[in-house]
Amino acid sequence: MRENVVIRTVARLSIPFIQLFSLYVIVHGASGAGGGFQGGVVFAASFILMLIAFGLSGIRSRLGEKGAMVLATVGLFIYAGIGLLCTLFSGNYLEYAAIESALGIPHIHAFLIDIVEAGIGITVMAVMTLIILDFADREGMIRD
Amino acid sequence: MTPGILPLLPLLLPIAAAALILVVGRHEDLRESVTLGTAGVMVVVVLAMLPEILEGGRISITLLPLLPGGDLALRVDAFGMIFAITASVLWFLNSLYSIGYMRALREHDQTRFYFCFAIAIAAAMGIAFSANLVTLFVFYEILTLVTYPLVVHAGTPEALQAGRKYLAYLLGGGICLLGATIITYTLTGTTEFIPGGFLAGTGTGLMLQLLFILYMAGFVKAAWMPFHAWLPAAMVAPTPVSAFLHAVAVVTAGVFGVVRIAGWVYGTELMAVLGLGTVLAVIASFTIITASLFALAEDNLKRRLAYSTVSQLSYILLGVSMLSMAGLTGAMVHIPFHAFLKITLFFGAGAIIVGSGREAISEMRGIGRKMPVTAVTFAAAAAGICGLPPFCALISKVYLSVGAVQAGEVILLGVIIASSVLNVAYFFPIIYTMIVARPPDNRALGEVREAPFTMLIPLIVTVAISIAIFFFPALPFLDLAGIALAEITGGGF
Amino acid sequence: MTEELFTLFLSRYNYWMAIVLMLIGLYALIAKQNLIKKIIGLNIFQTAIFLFYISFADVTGGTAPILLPEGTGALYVNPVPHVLMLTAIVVGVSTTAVALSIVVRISREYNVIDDDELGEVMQRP
Amino acid sequence: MIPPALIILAGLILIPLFTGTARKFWVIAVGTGGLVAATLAVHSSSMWSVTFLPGIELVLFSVDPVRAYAGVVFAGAALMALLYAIFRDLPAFETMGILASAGAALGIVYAGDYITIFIFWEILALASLLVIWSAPGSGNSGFRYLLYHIFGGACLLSGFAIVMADTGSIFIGPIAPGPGYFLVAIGIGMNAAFIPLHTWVPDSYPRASVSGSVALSIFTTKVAVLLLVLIGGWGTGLAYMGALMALYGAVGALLQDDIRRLLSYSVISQVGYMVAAVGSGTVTGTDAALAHMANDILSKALLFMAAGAVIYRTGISRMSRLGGLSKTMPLTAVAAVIGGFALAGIPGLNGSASKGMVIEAGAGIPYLTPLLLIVAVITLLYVMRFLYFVFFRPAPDGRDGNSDGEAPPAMLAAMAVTAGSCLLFGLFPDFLTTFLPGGTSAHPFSPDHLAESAEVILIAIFLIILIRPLRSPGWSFEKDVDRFYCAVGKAVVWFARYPLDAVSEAVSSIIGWITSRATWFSQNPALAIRIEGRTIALPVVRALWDPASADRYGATLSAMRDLYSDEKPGIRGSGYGLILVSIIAFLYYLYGVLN
Amino acid sequence: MNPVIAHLPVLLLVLPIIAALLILLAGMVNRNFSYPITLATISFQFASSLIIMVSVMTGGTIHYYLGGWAPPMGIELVIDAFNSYVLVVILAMALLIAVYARRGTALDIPPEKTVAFFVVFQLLVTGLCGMTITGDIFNLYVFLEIASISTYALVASGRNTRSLIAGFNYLVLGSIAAGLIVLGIGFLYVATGTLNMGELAAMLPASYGLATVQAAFLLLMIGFSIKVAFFPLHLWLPDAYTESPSVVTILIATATSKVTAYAMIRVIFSVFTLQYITESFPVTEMILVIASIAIIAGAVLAIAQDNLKRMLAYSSISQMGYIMFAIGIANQAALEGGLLHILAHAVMKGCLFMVAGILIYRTGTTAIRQFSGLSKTMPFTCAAFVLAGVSMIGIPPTIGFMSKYYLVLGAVEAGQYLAAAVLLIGSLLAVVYIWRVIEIMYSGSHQEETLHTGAEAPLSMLVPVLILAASCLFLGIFVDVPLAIIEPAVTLLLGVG
Repeated sequence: MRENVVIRTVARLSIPFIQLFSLYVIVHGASGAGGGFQGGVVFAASFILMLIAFGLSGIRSRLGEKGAMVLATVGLFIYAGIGLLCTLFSGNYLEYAAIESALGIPHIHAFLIDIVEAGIGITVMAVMTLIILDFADREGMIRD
Repeated sequence: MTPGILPLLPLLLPIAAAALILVVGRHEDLRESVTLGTAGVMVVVVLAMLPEILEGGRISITLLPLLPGGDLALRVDAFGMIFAITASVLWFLNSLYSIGYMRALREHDQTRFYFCFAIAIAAAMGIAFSANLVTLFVFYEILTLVTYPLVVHAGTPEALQAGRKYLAYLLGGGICLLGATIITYTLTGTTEFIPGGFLAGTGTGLMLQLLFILYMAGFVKAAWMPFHAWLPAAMVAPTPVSAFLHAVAVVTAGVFGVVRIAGWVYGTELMAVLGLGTVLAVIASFTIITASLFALAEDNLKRRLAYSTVSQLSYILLGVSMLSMAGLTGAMVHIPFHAFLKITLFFGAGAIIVGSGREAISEMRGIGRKMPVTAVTFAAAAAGICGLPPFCALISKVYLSVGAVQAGEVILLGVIIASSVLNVAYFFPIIYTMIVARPPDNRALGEVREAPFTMLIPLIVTVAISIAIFFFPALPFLDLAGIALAEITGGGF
Repeated sequence: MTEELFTLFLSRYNYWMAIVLMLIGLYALIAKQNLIKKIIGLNIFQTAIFLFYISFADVTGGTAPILLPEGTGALYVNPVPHVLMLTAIVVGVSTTAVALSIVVRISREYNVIDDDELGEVMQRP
Repeated sequence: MIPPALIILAGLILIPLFTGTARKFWVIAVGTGGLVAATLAVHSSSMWSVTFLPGIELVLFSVDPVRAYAGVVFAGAALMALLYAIFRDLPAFETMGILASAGAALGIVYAGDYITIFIFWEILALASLLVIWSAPGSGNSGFRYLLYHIFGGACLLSGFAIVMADTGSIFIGPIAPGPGYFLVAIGIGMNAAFIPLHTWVPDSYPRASVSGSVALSIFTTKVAVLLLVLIGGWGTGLAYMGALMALYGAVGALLQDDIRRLLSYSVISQVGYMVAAVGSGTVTGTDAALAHMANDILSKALLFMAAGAVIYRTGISRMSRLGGLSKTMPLTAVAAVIGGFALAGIPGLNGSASKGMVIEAGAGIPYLTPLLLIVAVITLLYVMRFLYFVFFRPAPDGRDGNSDGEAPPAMLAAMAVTAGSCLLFGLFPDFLTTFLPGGTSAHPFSPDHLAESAEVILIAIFLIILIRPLRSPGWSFEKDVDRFYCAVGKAVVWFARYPLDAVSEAVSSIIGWITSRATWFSQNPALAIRIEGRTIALPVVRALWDPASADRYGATLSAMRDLYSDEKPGIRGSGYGLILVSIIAFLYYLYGVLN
Repeated sequence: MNPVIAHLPVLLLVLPIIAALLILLAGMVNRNFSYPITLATISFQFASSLIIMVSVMTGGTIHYYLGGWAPPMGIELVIDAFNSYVLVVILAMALLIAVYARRGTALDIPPEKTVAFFVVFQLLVTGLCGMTITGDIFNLYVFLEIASISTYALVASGRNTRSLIAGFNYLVLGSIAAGLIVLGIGFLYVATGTLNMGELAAMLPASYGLATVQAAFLLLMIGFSIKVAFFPLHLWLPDAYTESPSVVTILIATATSKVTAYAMIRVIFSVFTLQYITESFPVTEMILVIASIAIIAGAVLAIAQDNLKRMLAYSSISQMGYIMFAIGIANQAALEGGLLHILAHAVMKGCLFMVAGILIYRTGTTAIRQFSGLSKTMPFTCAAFVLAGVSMIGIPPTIGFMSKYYLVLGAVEAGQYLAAAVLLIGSLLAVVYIWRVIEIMYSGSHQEETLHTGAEAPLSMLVPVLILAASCLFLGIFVDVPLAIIEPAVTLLLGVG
């Protein structure tokens, strides 16, 4: 598929939009259908497309296993950190209301939710990518 | 019913000794002196409890709450004392003996041997002093378990085979005992031994009868037929172990349990009402006769002794089955009396093995010329087992006969007559072969020599004791039996 | 009688579909020798369960359970099962991932991904 | 006041310490001590009792006229036997046995209660066993002896138990008819050689050593008689048993060739007299029994001594091979004649006195007297045979007196004492009868008694002339009912050895088979089931399908069997699991529907 | 209440997850960092579980609302006597296993995989904790799947390639089970409209008659039966136990199976109630029958094996039968026995499997017949095996006996004499398969073909083994200590509804 210009072009064109959409989905999670998981998956989908178009090296140049792993952890840290933050404000785990009441900023909990969703999204994206890479990286399944 | 720490000592001492034995295992002399010392101290401790018991008192102590229906509790009463004295005294002699034996034969794994011995005697003491069925069961199982390594000590395939049989029978029995215990608990809400029994008025008659059968199955250690096969099989063990099985603890524990059940769980009245005496009598009579016949056909000395044990144990069951004063007395005192005589016989057999390496009776012609002490003591003990004077077993025989009459079961007299003839029939040929008969030729006794000193002393002592008991039977066994009987029937002999 | 059954069937067609899917998945799991196909069957099975949840969560004419600014009591579908299924999907995905990786290793070790052949390979020491 | 039994038993414990002559002296000393103690005991009224078992008072030593009398008799007899035994170095075991049986006998004599009697009874049996086994080649008969007597002892104990339970007392007294009565009768009868419990007598006595048989002939049977007397109240049945014994024993003696066997049967017959006397139940009866006991001890011991001397010198015990010893051993011959005639009841010798008393005592009981007279005739016959063949006929095949000289002095001394007392009590029976508890007196020289004896002798002579019993020494009839007992014993042993063993073997093998099958099955249950199923189905297949496929079927089956052992349930595809799941689910569903 | 303690329940779940990620990162830096973190985390979890148990015993049941949303809206963590007990048990086991794992993994796990191994290990433990303390049935399912998925991964993670197939089969069956469980939960939700266990228990009785509830019950039953390998749905178990790395085997044999059993009991008794399974839809009889079959069949199959781990696996099937047996009897004594057996079996099986692992580690074989004379070279290991085996047989005064005693007591009190007999026979069969091994271990010393002069096991493996062996004995002697928490737990279970 090396010489397949169509795919590459289409991919180069569509990938940004896919990723943008995924970001939208993630951010929209707080107040509507959507959320970190879906967004993360969509984002990972963009990487699949990238794999098809540019091959392993194409992805690796942008996001390697180690990087993905770190991302996954970071995402989870965000999630867990926010949750524990609530407990620091003497609320229960993930009890945003506690922070809200503590800091007195209205609607901050929506913001926090977005952060959490973002964390989840990052993690999902990273993990999906890891899975893809893992399976893709077998003896000559996909070559560029 | 005075509380006291004293009953705990006979349990703790051997366990501590066992630990010590493991520690000092390498140094033989140290190890064996530990064993002997503990045994001596134990005898003292047990006898120290005797006076209070003889005054009709009891010593009791509760160790820890174990299970519903039975804390781990000890209670020393007259009947338990009978067993305890027998076991402790015989353990002392047996350790002395086994030192000689094991050294003479250069046995392997002696540390393990002495270790298991110590634990086993602790378990036996626990059985003797157990205050309720659960405690009894616990120690009963422990006894089974720690005697297993002794049985398979040789480690040969046939030893292992015998060990399997041993475990199969005894653990199977233990499980029946467990079931019986639990059923008893669900029926009555307690398993505490109460003189005169506590089962009366609970459950249907049929149920109690079945329960009793379950108990009998549980006390398969009493080696009643047809569940006796483990005992002759266990003869592959070294002779001190056989002595231990047959005299000191194991089978003794079995019959002890039966008497306990009869007197302290069911109570004689209930047994009589349920007709359990008859059941027991049938079992016992069958065992006595059949086992004697087996013994008659056996040529291996130790196996013949084993069968004789089987039949002698059923004497005790027979005494229980009579449910009469004299019968129960006979049963209770026959436990120690038989123990003393039988251990002498096994000591003798072991001495013969050590001295001549022979186990088949037919090979022992004229052996007494080379090992007179062994032969004479053996002959004496054999005569004693047959119930001849001047040996203690005669007393229990008298009691059993009277008991049979008191129970109105003249037929049992027939059993006693037949069995005493059979006893003579399978014991006196041994005596003849060993002492009277001439050796087949002069070189036949070439390598035979008298057993070492440490083995002869126990022989002589046990014979002396059994003669002494004949002349002074009251102290302590008959008195203890009298107290125990007064306990369970509310009247003396 | 028959039309009662028929109406029963029609009125509950979503459940029947779920069940049919489930059975298809089971069939694949049992009958197919190819491990990958087994995994696919597993996924079908799980999907059937998702469908089942979603369908019983549905309310005819209900809208997505979103808080509109002018909070008129609109008719929602029940959101909870959707949330649950979201999680269930995650679980399914990770299960699939693990399954696939195992299969990949199997194929690396034995060069077969067929159950029966695998059995024979096993029997060989 | 020391019980004689105690002295003797104490004495025997020290036997091993002495050797050689010292031992002889010690033994004689002990015997004398016993006798002295017994004589002292006659007038003592003291009583030894110990609390043996809790609540049971055992009377070890109590004196009444009967006991005093019997005690002296047994103690004297014991001394006699010991005297006879010291002609050689005393073997430890045998001597201990003799002393022990003497002690046990004396113990029974003075015992006041059943339990003591039982204990000494068993000791007596053991002691006799010791005596018998001390002689070479006596193993089996000694063993039989013990078996009989243990049986008897057990019966005695059981009987005593019943009596004690019935009467509530352990003291000796008449026994009410019932199981107790019969058990005690069997127990005593075993020792007293009731027919048919008598077989141990001819079985064991001849096999003991010469001195041993003397001792044996004294104690066991006579003690039984004494016990019969002490218990008393037996009823006439006993009298007829006595008559039967007398007759049987006499006939048996007539048929013997071995001299000691002959004497053994004569023991049975004489004990029969005593039993008959006891059975008559009167005071005279008891007196007669006791008197005859003493006299028979004397005469029988004398005869055994003589026989022993003969055997000791010649080494032969069969009349058919003996003869003419009157020349080489005249003194022994004299002793034998005295003893024989005493036994036969020739007036002037002690036998006639007491025998007369017995016959008088038996007069009250129908048919008893004639029977006893017939027995007397037969007795005379076999005594004649004995004397003639052993001493007076010309030795067979010319071997004139095949012995090297007279009996050793110790033997002679013992025989002299015995023979002397035979004569003494024969000529002056009052010496004996004064001691009898009932005070009955014997009058052997009264006319009718003399006539009686005379006709007995005449009939005997007549018979001797008629049927010539003295012609042929040789017939020996040694079969007795004990063949039956031995057969029973052998049967028991055989049963224990073969059928019983076979049964137990079978049981264990069945158990083993079951366990092995179970283990086999558990190795791979699934495959095992398939194999079993195919095995069952195989015949059907053979029947229905064509041979080829049937063979294939069988082949697969055998193949399965072959690879069964190493075939392990390996890893299975998940499909099976799922199928199972579905099945179980369906079953659950059914269960749910059913509920 | 002290804030930290107040939040302990959630910390119990969250911190380990973070720790898992830490392990991952640290592992990326240096492989050797991963183990200490694991150990630290698990010991933290263990400590907190102890604290929780104490506070439960003193302060009663703990409720923790995630996100402050009270049920039915939000998810809640509920810790009562029952699951605090289970929590302590599994975390104690996990701790010991973690200690053991340091050397234990060396043989099975390729070095480059150790990091991943410990991550998944950590996740598994966390999932189990979550299953234990959650009060929301769907959440229970989620944690169950977390645990299961990590288990699949672990089973397949060994060098031994057979473990792959074992893992795959386990995965398929497990996922099907999970699917059934989800379905059951869905039915429950349909019937009641809530997922909180407490509320379910409160609302279900109204609709006991419904076929929906019945279907839900059956689906849950089947699902959990597969998960706990309840005969005859155990097919995945022997292979999984046999082929997977020793450490994994120990973990799933002790922790996983126990927690799934806990979940089953929890669902049966706290969601559905005693009244339901005895009256509205009497299944106890059936459970009892199947449990009895399981006890016997498992033991019989165990007798047949000559591979030690496989033998132990089948014995686990038999032993899980004991716990099911308790459910089938469903009275105070029996349930106490069952709960006690959860502890007992964890301890005994843990010890036995650890010994098996040591033997593999030293001798490289699991073939029983090759253990002859090992008692000479590794006395402590063999002694531990004997002690645990004796406890498995149920010889007093070991813990195994105590649980058996209660079970039989319960059966007899319920009048189920036959079942009691089955239980006892089961322990006889246990004698057979345990003793075979002991015999070979101790007897062989005279035949010359004793192998492996290998020395005693390394300390880090030996210590946990000895601790477990000792606790077999001491927990038995001082059985009233665990009973102190078990009794309230059982009253709780039986008291509900």
